[in-house]
Amino acid sequence: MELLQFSVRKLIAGVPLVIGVTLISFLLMVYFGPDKTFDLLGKNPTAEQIAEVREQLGYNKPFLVRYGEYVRELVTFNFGASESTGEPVTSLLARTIPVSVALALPGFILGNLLGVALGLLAAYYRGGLADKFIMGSAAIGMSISFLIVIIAFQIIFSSSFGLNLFPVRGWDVNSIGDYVSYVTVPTLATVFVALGYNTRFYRSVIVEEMSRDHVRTARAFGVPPAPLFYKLILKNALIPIITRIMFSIPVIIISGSLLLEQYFGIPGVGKATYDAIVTGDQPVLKAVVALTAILLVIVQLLTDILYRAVDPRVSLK
Amino acid sequence: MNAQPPASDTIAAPPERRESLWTKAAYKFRRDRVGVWSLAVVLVYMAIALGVVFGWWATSWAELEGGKWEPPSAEHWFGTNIIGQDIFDRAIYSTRTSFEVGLVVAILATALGAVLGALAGFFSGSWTDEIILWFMGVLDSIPFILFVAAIAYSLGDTPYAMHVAMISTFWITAGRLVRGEVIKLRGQEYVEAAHAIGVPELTIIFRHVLPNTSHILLVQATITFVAAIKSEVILSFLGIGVKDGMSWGLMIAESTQEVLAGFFNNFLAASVLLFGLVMAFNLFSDALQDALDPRTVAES
Amino acid sequence: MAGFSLRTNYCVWPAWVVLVLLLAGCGGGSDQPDPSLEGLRVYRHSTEGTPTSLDPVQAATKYSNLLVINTYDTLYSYRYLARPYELKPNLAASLPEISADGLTYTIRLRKGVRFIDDPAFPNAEGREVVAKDVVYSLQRHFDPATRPQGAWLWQGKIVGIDDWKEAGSDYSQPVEGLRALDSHTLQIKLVKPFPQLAYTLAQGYAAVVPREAVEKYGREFALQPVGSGPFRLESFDTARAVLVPNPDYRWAPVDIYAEGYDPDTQSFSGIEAIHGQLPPFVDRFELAFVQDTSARWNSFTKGNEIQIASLPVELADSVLQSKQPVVLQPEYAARYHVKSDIEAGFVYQSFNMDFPEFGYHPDPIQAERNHALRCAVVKSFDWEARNESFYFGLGAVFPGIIPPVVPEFDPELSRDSVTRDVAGARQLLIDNGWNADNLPELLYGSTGGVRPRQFFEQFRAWLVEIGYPKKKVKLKQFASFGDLNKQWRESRLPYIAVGWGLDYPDAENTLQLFYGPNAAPGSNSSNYNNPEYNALYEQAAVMQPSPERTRIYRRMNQILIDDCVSITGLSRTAIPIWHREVIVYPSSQIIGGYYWPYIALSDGAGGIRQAQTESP
Amino acid sequence: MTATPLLKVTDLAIEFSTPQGRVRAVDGISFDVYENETLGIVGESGCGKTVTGLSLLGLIPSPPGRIAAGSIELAGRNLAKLDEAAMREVRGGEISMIFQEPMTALNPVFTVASQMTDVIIRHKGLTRAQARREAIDMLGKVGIPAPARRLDDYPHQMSGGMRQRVMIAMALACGPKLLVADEPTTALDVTTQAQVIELIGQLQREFRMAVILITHDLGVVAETCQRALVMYCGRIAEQAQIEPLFRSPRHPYTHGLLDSIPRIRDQRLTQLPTIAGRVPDLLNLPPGCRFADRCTRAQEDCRTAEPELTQAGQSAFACYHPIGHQPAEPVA
Repeated sequence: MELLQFSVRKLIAGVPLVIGVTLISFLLMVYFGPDKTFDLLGKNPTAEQIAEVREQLGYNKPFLVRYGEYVRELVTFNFGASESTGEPVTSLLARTIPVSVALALPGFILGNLLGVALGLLAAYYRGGLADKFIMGSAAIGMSISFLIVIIAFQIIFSSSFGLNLFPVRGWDVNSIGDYVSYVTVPTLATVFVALGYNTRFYRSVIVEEMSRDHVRTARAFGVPPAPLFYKLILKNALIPIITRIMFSIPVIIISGSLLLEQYFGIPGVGKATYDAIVTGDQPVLKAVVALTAILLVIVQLLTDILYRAVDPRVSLK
Repeated sequence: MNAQPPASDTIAAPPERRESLWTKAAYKFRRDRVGVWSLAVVLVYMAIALGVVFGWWATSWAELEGGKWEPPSAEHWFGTNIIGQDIFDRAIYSTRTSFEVGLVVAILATALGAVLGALAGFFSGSWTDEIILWFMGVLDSIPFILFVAAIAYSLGDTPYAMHVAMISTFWITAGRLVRGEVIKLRGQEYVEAAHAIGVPELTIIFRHVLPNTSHILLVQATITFVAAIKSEVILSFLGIGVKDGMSWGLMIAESTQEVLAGFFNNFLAASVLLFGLVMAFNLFSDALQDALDPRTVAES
Repeated sequence: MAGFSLRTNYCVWPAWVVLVLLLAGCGGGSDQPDPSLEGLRVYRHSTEGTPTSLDPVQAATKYSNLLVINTYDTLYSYRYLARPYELKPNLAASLPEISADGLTYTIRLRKGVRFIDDPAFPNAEGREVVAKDVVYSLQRHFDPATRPQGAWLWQGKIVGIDDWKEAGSDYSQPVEGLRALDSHTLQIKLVKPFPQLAYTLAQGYAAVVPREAVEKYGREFALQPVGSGPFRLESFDTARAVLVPNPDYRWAPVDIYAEGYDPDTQSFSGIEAIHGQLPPFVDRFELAFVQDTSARWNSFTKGNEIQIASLPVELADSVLQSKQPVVLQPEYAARYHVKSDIEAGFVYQSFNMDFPEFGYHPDPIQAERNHALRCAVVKSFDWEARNESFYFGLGAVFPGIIPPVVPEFDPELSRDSVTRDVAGARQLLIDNGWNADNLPELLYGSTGGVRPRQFFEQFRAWLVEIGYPKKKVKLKQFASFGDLNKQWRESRLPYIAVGWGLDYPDAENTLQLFYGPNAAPGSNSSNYNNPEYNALYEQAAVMQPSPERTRIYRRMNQILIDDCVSITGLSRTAIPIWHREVIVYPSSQIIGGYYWPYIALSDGAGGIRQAQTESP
Repeated sequence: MTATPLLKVTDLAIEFSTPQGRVRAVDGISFDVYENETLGIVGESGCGKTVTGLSLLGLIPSPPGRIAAGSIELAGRNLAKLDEAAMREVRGGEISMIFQEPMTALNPVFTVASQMTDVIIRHKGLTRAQARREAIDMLGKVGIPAPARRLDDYPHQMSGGMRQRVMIAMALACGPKLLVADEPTTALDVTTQAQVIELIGQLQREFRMAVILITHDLGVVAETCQRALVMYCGRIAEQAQIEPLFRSPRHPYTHGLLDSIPRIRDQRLTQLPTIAGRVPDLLNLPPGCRFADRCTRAQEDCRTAEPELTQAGQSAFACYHPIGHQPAEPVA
């Protein structure tokens, strides 16, 4: 009951955020976005045809009317069909989001698991050689551009100039084997780039928690290292970790890995959204923005509930 | 490091520990070998960039000086590109672009973050704070690359679209940090004293409180600088970055079509220089952070 | 005070375990073939662009057009192997019967052609294609609700069609000039002669669609072709499309000689193997849309991915042994075939005559100076260098706007307008009082991306060499082609760099680019408006091909050259390269997309791979 | 007081390595603690008293710290030589420690029950249910009302005083021989301070254990301890029974400390005397007496050689020119 009340309150409190996100995005992407008119006209249009298309696209209506229509679409979650392809937006999202999630998830999980493991080792051997090596590598990893990593990895792993182990591009997934073969190189690239950041993050979180007074207390009462680490310290470290992971969720779902999708030709939502921005495909943009805002509110709610589960000091009131 | 708080009038002097923070930091920084070396590298890059600004070198980056894809030679150290431009000149010229992007974005984003963060922090709990927090939350919520793309496209052909896009997202971190710090500082005696004798609130904020967050701002600016340089590369690759001139991102974008043919000159020139600058700046930023962090005194 | 060690190791062993497991796991992936495709003859195609809409009325791009003409039927198509391109009947039973005045076309349809089975039809069974479908399909271009893009082809040309649109595009109302005389006879009446009409009926725009499907699927019709073409679409997204042969298509044994086979130039491809064989020769046709050149090449060279690509210009020197003719290096020749494919179209750059800085000026003296300025820019342009840098040096540079692929091309025309002359350009500027201070700012508009920027930088460097200040030559890149297109259509850029793909092999299609009434928002982005030229265009447009018409075309071409409106031009050469196991003679032109049904896979012994059910 | 001490610390030196070099935070101190006795360790912050306390439980942060020399004998066993596993048995079992900050010293995300029973189970080998009963019992002993109910509270649901009581209950749950209390009252308000001090005293008598009370508050020392060490800069400045220490301090530093305590009977509001100057940098210790620079009695000899801790009368002190006239003689 408390949880339900809390959820309702939190969702209501999310309304300003939804309004803000949709308003700003609408303004930028839709209202001031690229003009779709001339994509929909042939090589030799007449002024009349131009006027017809503009009318159809709603460019002639005032801002508030258009935003109002958007809000109505938002409430019913009915955004119509893509202006470029005619595909209903809902089916476009249903088609592309799973691909993006499937693409991003392994890298995300591996990146974080490895980050925790390396962060733990670095924290454990703090000041020692292992720490210096791990953190030095992290600094190097953080300094290499994602773009360079993608280009290099594609050549190394996928091309006939390199190991030629994986498909160069595409996403033709019918089985686990297909999935593994398509997802490996993008995952390696993601992990490579994310690892530096993750390791630093987890190391600092763990070091921070290790230096707490209550850890000293626990040691003063003879708690052995294993329960100390995996029970006492980790549970405290969960708050920043939860925050980091939860707030990555909307990004994974919505923007996916645009660069990866672009470079590896993977039909995910990141590329679909980017294409929509580039071509001014209003219905797709509206839907993606709305979805982002709603996801955010839900994620914030879930995060708070998780905080509560982990930290008794957090109240749902 | 002369970012010390400006000398203030007698009434509400900032606490003395600030002075010692900066001198201590300078002391600690000088002892950090990695930090000093990385700063040296950054300064070398900066000198290169300044040289470009003053027209001492890389002036002929746009000229067609040779044939298509000439290999490295005494005349063209990194060879030439597809239309016969000197890759070395272009890579050097791009240093300037990077610094320009990095500095503009770092300074303006940090400044914006400082001002809005200070306002929000000082008036925390009020409507001002609520609105600024809301704004931060909203901007934070839109996926970065899509947001930047949207700004870049909606500003169309403006040469500074990319800068605007980055500034409008990067200020948020600085803003949040400053807000937190100002909330802490607000409770301090010298602020209350200033209040008590009727110093106007804006004067308190900008003359007495904000300068005391300068160590945070400095570190944040270096982090933003790196982020801006790295983002420039990706945005330029996507075609929404640098509009006028040349940059490492554009060179890498150019190289994606060449590497498979074995023309690595563009790719190597740009990525090595980029890596060097980012790495040096990252290490410099770390060292700076350590030096300015009072908790790291006893650390090895 | 923070650091402490826990002295014993075992609390970090889980971290080590995670590390080791993950690193071990990373090595495990492998490339496995899809078992469900076992035994199927799969052909993997690639294009460098992604089609957006598959609705014929929106088949504006080469990529949309390719899919449309292969999933739908058009009345006419082009012979597979004939060069120059030759029209042949497709859905139509024969070439059109044209009345003596050239105004009435009677076209008889093939009997027994059926749309593919689809839920849109009663009992989900495809029905026969009839003349009314053709009428309906063309009418759709005059119905704004369908967002058509091809109306300009027939606008003002078919009797009554514009009025029909004016009256609200009511399909129940007849159009006088577009009628089904009976179930298999179509009659088109023209306002004035339009000799290119039959060509337009070979375009994807004119593909025949069933009204039931359009009405059933609404907007989604653009994703779900329901046609009577050789293929049916199995799946389609932004990364790829999968097609399978339409079993009910009128497949007939291939007669390569009837398709225009030329043993001298085409036998290398092994195309003779399909002679007399009954298509379809593949069971599954996978089409990948790969924008990125290097990704495309990587995928191509892997062996088990895409089987055809265009050779990246960057690789020409390492892959080709010779360029003229194109011959592969031995190690590539063992695996691939290659051909040189000159573009049915060309690239050119043009001044926008609307801008008084460069174009028309009320003051005749200034107008003359502008003319000199334009001519100086024309002289500064180094077509050979452009060709060498970006088109393997294989592009065909030609003066004017009549490209080599059309019959009206004049190989004898003076090449002065495409020959670089820096000294002449400088002199011209000096003679007409132009100097670094008074030269106007030149804004070069282009789309985003690397190539357009390289084009610009090269162009700027040339202008600098004739004395143009570097700062006055500026690049303005636009987010999308739509945005750039908008600038052209609204006449907002002083200088345009553009390419034109021929809709049909007739120079009329390029000459209309400078016809005054086609000015912005029309296709005449230069906003050139010369009464003499306009009159000649109007005269030639209604003429059937003849030496007289060719003479007029060439006269118009000369006018354009003399006026220095455009810096033109170059027909690019693409080099399609494909795996040897594929038997094909590809064309990457918009009018060349009819070769897909003939693609076959080699059995490695001079024959073609047969379907598994037929060969044990 | 028995003849053999419970805890015998001999020549203990604790070093920290810093980027600037090695620092001796504690430099050769020796002291004994007897059963049933309360020993105070007094000094300014940074004098090494907390580090001394931590070293008894082997809790010196390492790296950078380590025990450089000396021995810590608890009932005849040298703790400095024990390995980590054996040391864990000592911690919370034979020696317990309570800390300064009750707000942060307890783990915020676990209940008091969880934290207490874990300790009891570990050291006494009881079942969870038995441990729980034991914990309730202990909470009752430290004066927490309705202990059975409060046991399942989280630390943040308790006041600072209550938390410190919980800490004490945890510390005493396994019947340690020695309790190290590091500034147990500093973070508490005055009323609570008195209660906690009284509680420690009362429990010490009940459990007959030894207590080391580390504090900078001489008042607390006077009230609770039988004996006290005054530390300065990693060294013992003076060591004595409470009565002589307060009545006639011999070391000028002890004198200065005592002088800086406000006295209620002084009605006039005068500025309290403070000890002028700063504690010397451990990295750059002066050659002679570490207090010399701040000492009003310092003479030439004070700046050349460091004075040894010497027994004179009821006190032991390290000073060439002590207050009072007793002749100095070396400690036995």
